[in-house]
Amino acid sequence: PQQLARFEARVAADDFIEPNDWMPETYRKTLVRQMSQHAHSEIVGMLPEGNWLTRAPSLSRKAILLAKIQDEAGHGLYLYCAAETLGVSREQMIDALHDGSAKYSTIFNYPTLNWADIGAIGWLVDGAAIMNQVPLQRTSYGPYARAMVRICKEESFHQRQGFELMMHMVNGTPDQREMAQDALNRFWWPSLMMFGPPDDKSPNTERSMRWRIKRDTNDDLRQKFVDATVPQAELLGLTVPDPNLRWNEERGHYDFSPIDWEEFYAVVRGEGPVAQERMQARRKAWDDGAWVREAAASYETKHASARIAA
Amino acid sequence: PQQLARFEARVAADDFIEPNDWMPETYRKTLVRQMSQHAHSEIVGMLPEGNWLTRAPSLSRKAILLAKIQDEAGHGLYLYCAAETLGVSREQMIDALHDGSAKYSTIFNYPTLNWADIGAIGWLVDGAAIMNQVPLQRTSYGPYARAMVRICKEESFHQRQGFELMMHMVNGTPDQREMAQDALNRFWWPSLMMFGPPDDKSPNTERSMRWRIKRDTNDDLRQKFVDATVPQAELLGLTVPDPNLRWNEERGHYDFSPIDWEEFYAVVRGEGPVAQERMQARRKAWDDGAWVREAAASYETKHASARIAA
Amino acid sequence: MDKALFEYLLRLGDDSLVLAQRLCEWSSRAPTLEVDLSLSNLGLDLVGQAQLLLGYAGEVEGQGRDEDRLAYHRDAEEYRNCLLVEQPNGDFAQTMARHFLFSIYRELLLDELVGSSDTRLAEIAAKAVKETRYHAELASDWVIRLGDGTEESHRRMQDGLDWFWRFVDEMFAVDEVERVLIERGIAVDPAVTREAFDARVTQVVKSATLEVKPSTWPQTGGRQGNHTEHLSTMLAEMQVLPRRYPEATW
Amino acid sequence: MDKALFEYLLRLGDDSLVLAQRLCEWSSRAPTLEVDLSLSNLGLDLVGQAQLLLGYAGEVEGQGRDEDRLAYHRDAEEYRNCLLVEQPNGDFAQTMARHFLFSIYRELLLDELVGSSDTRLAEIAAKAVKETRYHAELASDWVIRLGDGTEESHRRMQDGLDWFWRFVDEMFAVDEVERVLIERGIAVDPAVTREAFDARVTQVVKSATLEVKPSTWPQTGGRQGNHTEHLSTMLAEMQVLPRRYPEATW
Repeated sequence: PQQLARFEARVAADDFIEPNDWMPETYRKTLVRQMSQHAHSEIVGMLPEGNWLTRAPSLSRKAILLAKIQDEAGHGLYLYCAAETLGVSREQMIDALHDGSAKYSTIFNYPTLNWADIGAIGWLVDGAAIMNQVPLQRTSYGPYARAMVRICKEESFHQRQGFELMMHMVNGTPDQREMAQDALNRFWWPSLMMFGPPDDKSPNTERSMRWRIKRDTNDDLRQKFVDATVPQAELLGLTVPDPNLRWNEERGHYDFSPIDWEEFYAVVRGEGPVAQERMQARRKAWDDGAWVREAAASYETKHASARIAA
Repeated sequence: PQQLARFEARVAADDFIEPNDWMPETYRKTLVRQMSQHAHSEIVGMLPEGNWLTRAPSLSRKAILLAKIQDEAGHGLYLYCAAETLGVSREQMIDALHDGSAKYSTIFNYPTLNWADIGAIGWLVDGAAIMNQVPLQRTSYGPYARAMVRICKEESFHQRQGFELMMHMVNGTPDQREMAQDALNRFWWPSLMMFGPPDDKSPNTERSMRWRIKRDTNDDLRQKFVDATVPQAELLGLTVPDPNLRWNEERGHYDFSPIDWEEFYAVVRGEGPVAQERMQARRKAWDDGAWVREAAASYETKHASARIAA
Repeated sequence: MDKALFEYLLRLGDDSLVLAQRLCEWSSRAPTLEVDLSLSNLGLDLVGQAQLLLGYAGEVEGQGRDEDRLAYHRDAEEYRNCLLVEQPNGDFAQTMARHFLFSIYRELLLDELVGSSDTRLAEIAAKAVKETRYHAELASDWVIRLGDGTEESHRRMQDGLDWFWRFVDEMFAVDEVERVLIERGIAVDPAVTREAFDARVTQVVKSATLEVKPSTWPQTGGRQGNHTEHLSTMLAEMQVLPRRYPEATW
Repeated sequence: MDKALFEYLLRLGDDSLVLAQRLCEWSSRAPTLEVDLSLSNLGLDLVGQAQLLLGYAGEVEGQGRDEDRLAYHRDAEEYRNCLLVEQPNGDFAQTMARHFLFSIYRELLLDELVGSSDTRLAEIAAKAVKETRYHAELASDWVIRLGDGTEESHRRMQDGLDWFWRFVDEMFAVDEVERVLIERGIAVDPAVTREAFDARVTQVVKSATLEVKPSTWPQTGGRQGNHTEHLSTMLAEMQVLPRRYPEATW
C-alpha cells in the first residue's frame, strides 16, 4: 500500500516508471495488453498495405509504400521490445496473437480494394493512430513513452504522405477521383471505430487515465479526429459518407451519426471481412519461417560453444 | 525360338499382338518404354499450355484451350492404361518420370512466352506428333494401336485449331503478327527435333520397324513434316527461321539446315530451358496430392469391407 | 434497357466465370489424372455458362458489349459474383468445399429458374441445371470421401467447410434488384431454396462424418461490387492480354 | 541516341527492378520481423537503383520516356534483366541463394563501373556499390547460417544453390552490345570479375558446409529479351494499374 501510494504519486507527478521500478500487477498487465495489442496492430497492419506493394503504380510510390511498411515492422519491433521489459517474451505475445487471445486494431480487418486505399490508410488510419498516440509520448511507462516518441514522428510523416496521395488522386482522372471517394466511403466508419468503444462502455478508462496509460477518453479523441479530418476531406473535395455530419456552432464540434457498435464488436471478436485471412497470413508466415528461426538458433549455439571452447 | 518365329510372322502379317499373347521380352520392354514416354509427354505437355490458361484472351479461347489440355490428360490416361496391360503399374511409370529415369518429348522443356505459342504448339507440335503417331494406329501391339486411333483423331483436331489460332494472329494487329512470328522462331527447331535423333544415330530403328512398333525412320518423318509445314507457314505469311530452307526440285523435298544435335541431346538429358521447372511442377502436384490419394484409398477400403460385412 | 435483368444476368454469369477461372488454376496440379479431367469438366461447363449468361447480359444492355467485353473489360468493383467463388483454391479439400456449397446453391436456384418468365433465361437454366447437378454430386462425393477418408483428410475437409461457411448466407440474400425481378417472375427468390440447401448440405456433411459450424458474422458485398482482396489480383492476370492490346481480337 | 548505352542501362536497371519486385513479394511473409526489415532494405536499395538507371536510360534514349514509362510500359520481351533475378522466390533459402549469387556478381561489376568513362554511370555505380556490398554480405551470412544450421536448413540451402546455379553463366556473358561499350570504356567486361566471383562464392559456400554443383547447360537469353515463363506473369501484376489507366499519373 505504501509502494502503491508512492507509485501513484510518481505517476501523478508525470514521472516515468522504469522496468526495474515497483509497479502494481494490474498496471503491468494492462500495459502488456495495451503495448502488445499496439505491436500486433503494426504487424497485422502491414498486410492490407502489402496487398498493393507489388501493384504500386510508379517506382516512387512503390518505394514510399515499401518504406512505410518497413517503418511499421520497425514500430512493431520497438513495441515488442518495450513490452519485453515487462517480463513477457516476444514469442508469448506472438502466440497470443495467433491463437486469437490477443487483439489488434479492428481497422486491419477491412480489405484494401483499390490503390486509393493506400492513401486513405495513411490519411485516416495513421491520422487516427496519431490522435491516439501523441498523448502516449507522455505515458507513465518510460520504455513505452520513448517508443512512442519515435513512432509518432514517423506516423505523422505517413499521415502527410497519405494525404498527399489522396490529393494526387482527386486531382487525377475521373477514375482516380472515384477511387479516392470509394476509399473514403469504406474507411471512414472503421477509422472512427479505431478509438474504441464509447466512454460509457469503456470501464477501465478512469483507472488507465489515472495511471497515465491513457490520457484522453475514447469519445474525446474520436471527436478531435472528426473535427480535424472533416476540413481535410473538404480540401480534397470528397464527401464524408455521413448524411448527419454537420458543424455544431454551439458545441464547437462536428456532430456525426451514431456508430454501428454491433459491427465494431463483431470485428473485435474477429469477424471482420478479412479477419480470418489476416490471421491465416500471419500464421502462415510464422509457420513457414520456423525452420529458418531454428537454423539461425542452431547456428548461434554451435558457434557460441565453438567460441567458448576456443 | 518357335514362339519367336510365330510372333514375328504374325507381326509381319500385320496381326495385332494382344496382352495375353506371347511376346519377346525386348518387345515388351521397348513398348513399355515407348508408351510410357508417350504418356509422360502428354502429361508434361499440359504444363506449357496450362501456363496461358488463366490468361487466355477470350472465353472461347479459354474453353478451347481447357478442352485441349483435358484431351491431353485423357491421352495420358489411355496410354498409361494401355501400358499397364504389359505388366507395369501407373505408379511405377510415374515414379520413373519423377526420378528422371523415364523421358518425355524434349519439346515441352521449352517455355511458352506469348499467346501465339499456344497456336504454334497446336500447329507445329501437334502437327509433328501426328506425323509420328498416324503410323502407330497400325502398330503391332493391339491396345497401343487402338489408343492411337482415338488420340490421332483428337490430335488432328488440335492441329487445325492451332493453325486457326495462328491464322487469326497473323491477320490481327502488328503486335499479334509479331507474336506469331516470334512463336514460330522459337518452336521451329524444337519441333524438328521431336522426330528424334538422325537415323544413323538411332540404333534400334531397324528392329522397331520390323516389329511394327515404329513404321518410318526419324529422318523420313522429319522430312515429311518439313514438306507439309513449310507451305502452311507461307500461307500464314510467316518466315521459317532457316536461311537454308529451299525447295529441292530434284529430291522433291525441302532442303533445310542441319539440326543442332548438341542442344537436342542436352535437352534429352533434362537440361532444356525449363526442364527443371517442368519436373518440379509435376512432382509438386503429385506430392501435394498424396493425402488425397491416400484418403480416397482409405475410404474405398473402409466401405468395401463394410459392403462385405453387410 | 432492363437494368435489373442486366444486373441479374451479370450476377449469374460472373459466378460461373470467376469460379471457372479458379478451376483453371488447378490445371496440371490435381492429385490424379482422373481428378484433373473432372476439374476440367467443371471448368468447361462454367465457361460455357458464363458465355451464355454474359452474352445474354450484353444483349439486354444493348450497348454492343459481348461476353468477352464484359468478361475482360470490367474492373473488380463492376463484377457481381458472390464472394465465395472468388476465394483462392487453397488445398483440394478447400476447393471441393467451395464447389460443394456453390453447386448445391446453384443447382437449386437453376431448378427454379427453369420456370422463369424470361424464356431465354429459362432455356439457359435448363441446360445449366443438368451440368450443375453433376457438379453438386461430384463435389458431394469428394466431401464424403475426404471427410470419411484418413485423419488428415478429415481435418482438411472440416477446415475447408469452416473456412468457407461465412460466405454462404450471401448467396441467399436478396436486394432491391432481385426483389423487382422476383415480382416479375423472372428471378427466383433464393430464400425459397434455403431449406433444401441446408437439408442437402447437412445430409452430405453427416455422411462425411463432418459438421457445419455456422459463422456469426456472414460476409457479403459481392453482388454490389464490394469484393475481397482476391478478385482484383485474379482479374489482373485474367484480363492482361485484352487490356494490354485493346484493339486486338483473339 | 547511343543505342548501346541505352540497352546497357536497361540491363542494369531491369536487374534491379525485377529483383526488387520479387523482394516486395516477401513483405509480411518473412521468418522474423528482423528479416522482414532487412528484405525491405534490400528492396528499397534496388528500387532506388532502378529509378536512377532507368531514369538515365530514358534520358539517353531521348524519346521522353522516364523511369516509370520504362518500368510500366514495356512487355516481357523488352525487358533486359538476366534470368536469375526473375525466378520466383521459392523458400527463404532459395531467395537467399538468388540474392547471394546476384549480389556478388553485381558488387564486383559495380566496383569496376565506378571507373566508367561515362561519369553519370560512374556516379550511380559509386552509390550502388556500397548498397550492394551490404547485400552481398547479408546474403552470404544467411547462406552460411542456413548451410551450417540444421539438417533441414542445410538441405534447403543446398537445393537453393543447385536450383539457381544454371543462371550464373548468363551474368558473365558478353554480346555485341556490351563489347562495343567495353571498348569505349563505358561498360565493364564481366568476365574480368568471374575469377573473383568464383573465389568469393567458393569461400562462402565452403564456410556454409555446402558445395557448388556446376550445371552443364547454362540458361541464357534474358539480355536479349528471351525470358522464362515467370517474367510475363510478374509484369502482369506489377503493371496492372498504369496499363489499365494509361492516361493517369500516380
